[in-house]
Amino acid sequence: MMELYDGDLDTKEIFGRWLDEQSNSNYGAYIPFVGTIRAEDGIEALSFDIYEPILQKWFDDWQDRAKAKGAIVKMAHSIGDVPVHKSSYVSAVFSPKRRVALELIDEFVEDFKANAPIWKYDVIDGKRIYAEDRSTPMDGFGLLG
Amino acid sequence: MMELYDGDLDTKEIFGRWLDEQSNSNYGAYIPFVGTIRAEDGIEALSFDIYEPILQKWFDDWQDRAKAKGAIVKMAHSIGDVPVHKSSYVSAVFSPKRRVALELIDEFVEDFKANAPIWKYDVIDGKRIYAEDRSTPMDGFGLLG
Amino acid sequence: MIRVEFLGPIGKEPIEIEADNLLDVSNYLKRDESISKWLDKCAVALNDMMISDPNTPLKDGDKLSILPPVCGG
Amino acid sequence: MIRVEFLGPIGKEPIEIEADNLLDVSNYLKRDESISKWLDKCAVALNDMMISDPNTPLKDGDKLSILPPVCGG
Repeated sequence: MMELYDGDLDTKEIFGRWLDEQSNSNYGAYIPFVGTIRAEDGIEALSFDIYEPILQKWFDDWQDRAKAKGAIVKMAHSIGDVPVHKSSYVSAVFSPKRRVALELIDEFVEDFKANAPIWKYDVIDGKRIYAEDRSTPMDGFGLLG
Repeated sequence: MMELYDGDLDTKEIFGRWLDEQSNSNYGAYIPFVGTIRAEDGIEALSFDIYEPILQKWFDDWQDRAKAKGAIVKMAHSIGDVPVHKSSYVSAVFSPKRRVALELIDEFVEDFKANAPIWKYDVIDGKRIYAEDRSTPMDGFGLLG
Repeated sequence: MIRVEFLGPIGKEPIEIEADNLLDVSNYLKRDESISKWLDKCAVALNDMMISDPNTPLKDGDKLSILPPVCGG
Repeated sequence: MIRVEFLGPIGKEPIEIEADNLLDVSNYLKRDESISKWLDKCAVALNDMMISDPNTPLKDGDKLSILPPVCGG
């Protein structure tokens, strides 16, 4: 349900496989969100660290939240370097109904940005620089501060 | 930009082609919405009539609205019969930024449901029955009432 | 002459009528009960542009489209 | 002993310390400026569960993870 890959994602394969997996589940709405690395500030790639045990718990909690609304969520993310114009992140919602799907994909993606234990680095001239200015302290930060 | 097809949509082809078309456009977020026919109330298919001149104008207006936010929209829809568990509707937003994309796909899909000149019929025992109870009067209705 | 087209499930052939404004069209269409029952819920397009002003003027050769409640997707 | 792990960009090797509670851990970590500068912005997990209660008790063998600001996607 949660998929981690070394390097960039095969977005078409993921989209199609998730569609096929649910082809007889009678969901009326399928909304994937595809995140692609933008060329900006002279970067050649972004790079990602992931702490998988907590990401898995975060994702399992979301699967429970989705299930309570009759929906399911899916997620794929890259580990390590992803070049510009390639995709590092796909998440998706399947739901019987449109309104639930539209609200859930928004909440799921926003909470992912805020609370998934993933750290991003700019790759410039082969060097990995923590993207501190775009990073967000997780819920409950400062406990040891 | 707006694509109409006889019968059900080849969702994977559409997803992949739109992705490829924008592969160098430097959009960071791509959100498709895929609408699939649910098996319910004993229907074997849904069927659609479209009035293309006004749908094209509706879509062109949306393209302008998206452009003002640095984004683009795409849309594909079926004409005629689409069997249960097949897709009749794909729309999508590409945007540099996540927030714009998430808000735009919601507004775009909701306005589509309310104001795209498309009429839906249940197909039961080969007969086409107007889905009156799920249909919505368009903005400005009642002008001749 | 004004051409009036009935879209989607109304299932009527187009008609041509004399009319200077929407009130004339409304009065004409209300004579046919199989059409009049739709009118409360229908939107209207003039030459393929949606209109919302009941005082929109009509001229010879105009096309009016009658659009019943929609449900795409 | 409590094992403390520093995730992502903090770039420090794990350490093992004696501590009964988070205050002990905080006091210990603040001695190292290369760690203490992160603490205001870091969240904390105990045995891979996120915690938010500053009075959470610790016991021998526990693992604390220090999670700096995130940016997935």
